Amino acid sequence: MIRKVLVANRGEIAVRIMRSCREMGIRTVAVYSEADRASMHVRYADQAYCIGPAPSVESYLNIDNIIEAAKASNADAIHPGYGFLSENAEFSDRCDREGIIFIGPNSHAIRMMGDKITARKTMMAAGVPVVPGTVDKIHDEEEALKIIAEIGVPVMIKATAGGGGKGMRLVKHADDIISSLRMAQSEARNAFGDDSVYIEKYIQSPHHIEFQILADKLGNTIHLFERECSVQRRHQKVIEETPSPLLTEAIRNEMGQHAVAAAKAAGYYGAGTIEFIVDDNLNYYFLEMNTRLQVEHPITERVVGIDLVKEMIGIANGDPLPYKQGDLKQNGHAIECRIYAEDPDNNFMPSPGTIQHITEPLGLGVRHDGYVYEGYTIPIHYDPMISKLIVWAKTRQEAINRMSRALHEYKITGVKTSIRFLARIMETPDFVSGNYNTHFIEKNLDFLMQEPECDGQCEDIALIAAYLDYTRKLAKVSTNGTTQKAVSRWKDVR
Amino acid sequence: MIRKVLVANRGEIAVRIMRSCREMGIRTVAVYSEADRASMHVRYADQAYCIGPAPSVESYLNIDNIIEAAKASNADAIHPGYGFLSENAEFSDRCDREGIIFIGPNSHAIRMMGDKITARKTMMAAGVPVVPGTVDKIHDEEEALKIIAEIGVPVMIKATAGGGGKGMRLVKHADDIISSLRMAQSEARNAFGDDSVYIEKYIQSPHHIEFQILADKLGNTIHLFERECSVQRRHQKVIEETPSPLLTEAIRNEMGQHAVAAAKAAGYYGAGTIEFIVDDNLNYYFLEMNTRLQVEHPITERVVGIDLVKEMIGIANGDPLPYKQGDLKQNGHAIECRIYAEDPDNNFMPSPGTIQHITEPLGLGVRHDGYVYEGYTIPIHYDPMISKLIVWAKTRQEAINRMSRALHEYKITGVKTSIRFLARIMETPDFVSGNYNTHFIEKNLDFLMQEPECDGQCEDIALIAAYLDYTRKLAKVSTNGTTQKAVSRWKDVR
Amino acid sequence: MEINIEGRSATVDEVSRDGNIITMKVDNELYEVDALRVAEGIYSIIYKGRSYNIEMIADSTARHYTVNSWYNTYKVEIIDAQTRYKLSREKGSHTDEGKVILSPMPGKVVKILVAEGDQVEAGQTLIIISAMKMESEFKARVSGVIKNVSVTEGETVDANRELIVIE
Amino acid sequence: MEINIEGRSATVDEVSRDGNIITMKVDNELYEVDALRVAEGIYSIIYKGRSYNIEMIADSTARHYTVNSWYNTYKVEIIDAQTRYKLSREKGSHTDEGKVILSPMPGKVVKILVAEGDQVEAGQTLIIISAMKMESEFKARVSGVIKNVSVTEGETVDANRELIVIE
Repeated sequence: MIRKVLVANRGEIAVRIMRSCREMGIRTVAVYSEADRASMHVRYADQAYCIGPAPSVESYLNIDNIIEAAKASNADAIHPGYGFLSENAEFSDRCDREGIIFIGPNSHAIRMMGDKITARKTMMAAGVPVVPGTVDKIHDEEEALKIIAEIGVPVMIKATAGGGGKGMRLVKHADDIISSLRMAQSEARNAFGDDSVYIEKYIQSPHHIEFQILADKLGNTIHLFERECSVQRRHQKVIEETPSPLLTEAIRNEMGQHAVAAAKAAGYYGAGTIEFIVDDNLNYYFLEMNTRLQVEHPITERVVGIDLVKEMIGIANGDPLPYKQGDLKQNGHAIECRIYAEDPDNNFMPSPGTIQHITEPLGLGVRHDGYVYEGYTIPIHYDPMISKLIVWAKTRQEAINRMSRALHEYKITGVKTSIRFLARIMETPDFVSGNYNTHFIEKNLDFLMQEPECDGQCEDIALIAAYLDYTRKLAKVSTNGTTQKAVSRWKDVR
Repeated sequence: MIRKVLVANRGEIAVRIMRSCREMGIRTVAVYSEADRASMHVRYADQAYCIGPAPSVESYLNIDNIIEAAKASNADAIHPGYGFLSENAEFSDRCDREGIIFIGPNSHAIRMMGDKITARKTMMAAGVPVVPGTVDKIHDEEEALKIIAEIGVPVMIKATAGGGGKGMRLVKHADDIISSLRMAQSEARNAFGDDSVYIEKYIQSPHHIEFQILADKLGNTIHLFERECSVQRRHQKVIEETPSPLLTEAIRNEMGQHAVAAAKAAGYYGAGTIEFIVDDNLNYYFLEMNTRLQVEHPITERVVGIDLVKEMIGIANGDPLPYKQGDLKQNGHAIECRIYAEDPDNNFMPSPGTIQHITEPLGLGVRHDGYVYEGYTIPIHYDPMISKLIVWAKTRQEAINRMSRALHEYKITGVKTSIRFLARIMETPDFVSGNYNTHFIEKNLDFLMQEPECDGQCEDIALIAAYLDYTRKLAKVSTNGTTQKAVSRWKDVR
Repeated sequence: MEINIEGRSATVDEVSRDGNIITMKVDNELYEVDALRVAEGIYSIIYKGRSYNIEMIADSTARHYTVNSWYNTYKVEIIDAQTRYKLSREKGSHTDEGKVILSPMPGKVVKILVAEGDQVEAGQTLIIISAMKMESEFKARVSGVIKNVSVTEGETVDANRELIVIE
Repeated sequence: MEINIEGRSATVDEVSRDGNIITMKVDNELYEVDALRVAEGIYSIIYKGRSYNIEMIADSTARHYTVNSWYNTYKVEIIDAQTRYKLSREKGSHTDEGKVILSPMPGKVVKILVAEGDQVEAGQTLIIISAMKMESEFKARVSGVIKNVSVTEGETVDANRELIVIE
């Protein structure tokens, strides 16, 4: 029976996990790096231990120090959150050896799913569709022709030693197979000194859709439907929603059953995610399994009405899942936006700094999972995510309108954020119509970066505000008395 | 078609209404008194008009000034919120005459339900149960005996001219009728110079349970289930929840049907509430109808999944209700706590002042509807409600745990609030078991006011914090240099 | 410094300070705490691995606090030298004997029921103040003669404003 | 005061001020606005019944802002006399000619690829800064010789810190 949980993480996810612990009457232990003394998770916890200097490798990835804090605080379980040690099999093993419950899967499942080839083979054996193609290198042109005849064009020929697009060839017509193969091999030989290549089905208009699963230690596994995660920038998710506007009910059920089969094949328990790549014709293929809680888990919580962290703790306790597949349904629509400290106008450069002011969006259908507060300095050492804004509404269109409203309410000064960029996505026709894939941002970049139209008056009001703020700043720093007195006498509300 | 709404209100409800307008693409107009220039609703709106000095009668109750602002801003509708002019028939009429849509019922329904005797007679005609007894004075002892024989003891004999408990007698046994009647009459004559009395069934262990209804202009009326509002202090609601822990499914359906009948009998359209008084045996009686949006409407929104303000605007537009009774169900459990600027340790004395710091509760299942911000001064002129905290969970017990968690997260400095008092209610056995009525606070006052147990260490930490804050304050105000320098050099995080 | 907490009187002194690490002595107990002020009135204190997020709500006077931690609430009163001096001066005058009626909150004077020179009895209502739609009656705690009425009807008053003095 | 907004250069002057009521002249247009600073960087401005809740996000320098209203976002740059003077001084030195590499954000120096005295070509990567798990390469905008390397590998730098100077 878990009575005290050490959360081996920081930021919003550490606070989010502690919230569920509090509701369960479970005491919480924070660990923090020297850069995080003032961070919210330290303030939120019942106990707090410093585990090393700012760099993650010396603190949040330092297994010895974390185990030491768990022992000092008498924590009987550790929740790893996401990132850091959450998919580290060695850490899971170490917890086992130390007699501390790891709130997550066993190390065997982590290892199996962490290795791309093992994962693929396990899935094939379980009847879960994988991206058609070879995993090992192909041996000759005959084999290539045969494989491509089986899986059909278009395909990608990729260098086994590959990376950076070198030794990679897209084959659209069967006629081009041999020439493309030779060019890929030649390029691979030149680039890597190894002409091994393999062949993979090329997915046009790919959608990234994942299924949330929960499995207990008694062999019960359920899925909690999908999350559509195709709005990405440089392979980083930006916006997620559920239900996916792409899936039909039939495909949803089919994929859900495959997701359950995938988890069972891995001997999995805990919360996990099966990622699929889906094309416009609703062909879907297993991509990988994430053996942890995902950043975007709240949209599933909102639509299915289940607290995933509480379920993870229940599973770690050895309890049977309190729900059967038939008990679950998707109710309404949820969208999540990830708010980053970054500057969209300057190539999304990170923008660490001190939060001067924050107005958080509130009201009906809005959930805001954050950790920063006024006066808090966002450290340079960790992820730039400030918070996650989650909205729910009865329909997808209402959810989009609500997200727009919430993003406009959300005001942070002191650091630059992606808030306005996200608000623009909510107005993008391809997003509004639900007609998008992982190329969405790239395809709509002009629209996303375009400055909105504006009349002269509101521009002039902005100029006036700039004048007022700047003269106020000058008056504050002025020590030589040359600044006009009127400014400093100006009555502030606060 | 409503395109611009003037919100004739202030505080959290004005902001809440504007949120839904924003989501519908409707422009908003704020009106504000001179004391409210810095208030959030003014900042939130697209337009803002000052309508007079601080006292409500000169501003928020000033019909002429509000109509003038509506005309100046070209608003085509007015939402009155709750309180102020929301149940003012004259205001509804005036809007009609001026060609402005009043987002609420017509004046006829407001008048009919505003008069206690007319409302009672209308309900009796519609077959809705009312508290048994007489409305008019009784004429002689024979009549009294006959009436009490019909409705059964216990009854209350009340002075028609009454008030303050004078001329009021509780009759528990039939034997006492005549003596009690005479004493009540004598007391009434002495106190008011009028010995008229009437007789009403005395409800032991009364529960205050209300039903939300929605009715369109085309004659469709539905109910959105009940709200349990029995946690009251001096007839002011403190906490509301839905579903009520008292009702059975059968009684719920029956009361819902009566609520719909009540609204139909009043020729009602818009959002409204039918209040019932319910005894421990689940006998229920119509109490009154509130012809407006209620403070506690969010718990219904959360459990039924419907935005009531949007529905009110749709109804005002003349649209048919998009839901039928059969479409609605109660999903999970919601609780609302009203956060007041008041001092529970000092007889709940109001505590206006300036907000120094606010940490709002966030996370899964939490909705927070407020309007104050750091640096905002809560005026002395209006209601002391700071915000409403609404939580949802799958079960009542989880909702209570979540509310406890959220209340503990909620930190306001600068003014005193009822937050800790509310947190204590969440721990009160009678509340946790759902076994309470309108006497709850009175009955549990000792428990509610009791100081929690504490070890010496956490007391000492509180002493240390007090020392640090006080010496810091001294250092700040010190101008004669006698305060030790170490204090001012102490490094703050912000 | 002397500080009262829920009826207990404690001596609280600072022994040493190094950045956020502060050593304090509370009565005879030594505490080495890691203390940060994270916002106005909000302190994060870590002591022996326990994390306290403390919220200080100033009362009507600077030396009275309501102190909230996650699990507890305390009433705290600072009794420092300066305060003790002020207290003794106040004792010398009339405050603690109930002869001065102060407004416990900001509000508006609705009605004044007495005039200078009136004889009043303990328990008699002297003045009505309204704030946030609630009217509060203030009664004489002692019998005497009204020496001074410091406010007028309709006036807006701050917290701790002197309203009426009884002699 | 001269202020640039989205490429437009405007003259903004204060005509008069009475409490929150401020009369401003923007180019040739007069505006009587009701302006309040409600929080750090947040202004509430009411003009002719329109309510603007304006959010000012300071850029890396004090005179650059991102200004957000409900419906719009602007880039704003202040060009006051003081700034103009500073600008002219900076012009006289090297900043605007791309010879000084400044850190656009706080971060950590991961790698320095050049040393003092090295000949570098425009476009050549000079230094790599990491912040928030993202590494950014900074390239020479002009060709020249490295005059100064102001930081060392592993060092933490603030925004606008001089990193490398090219001559």
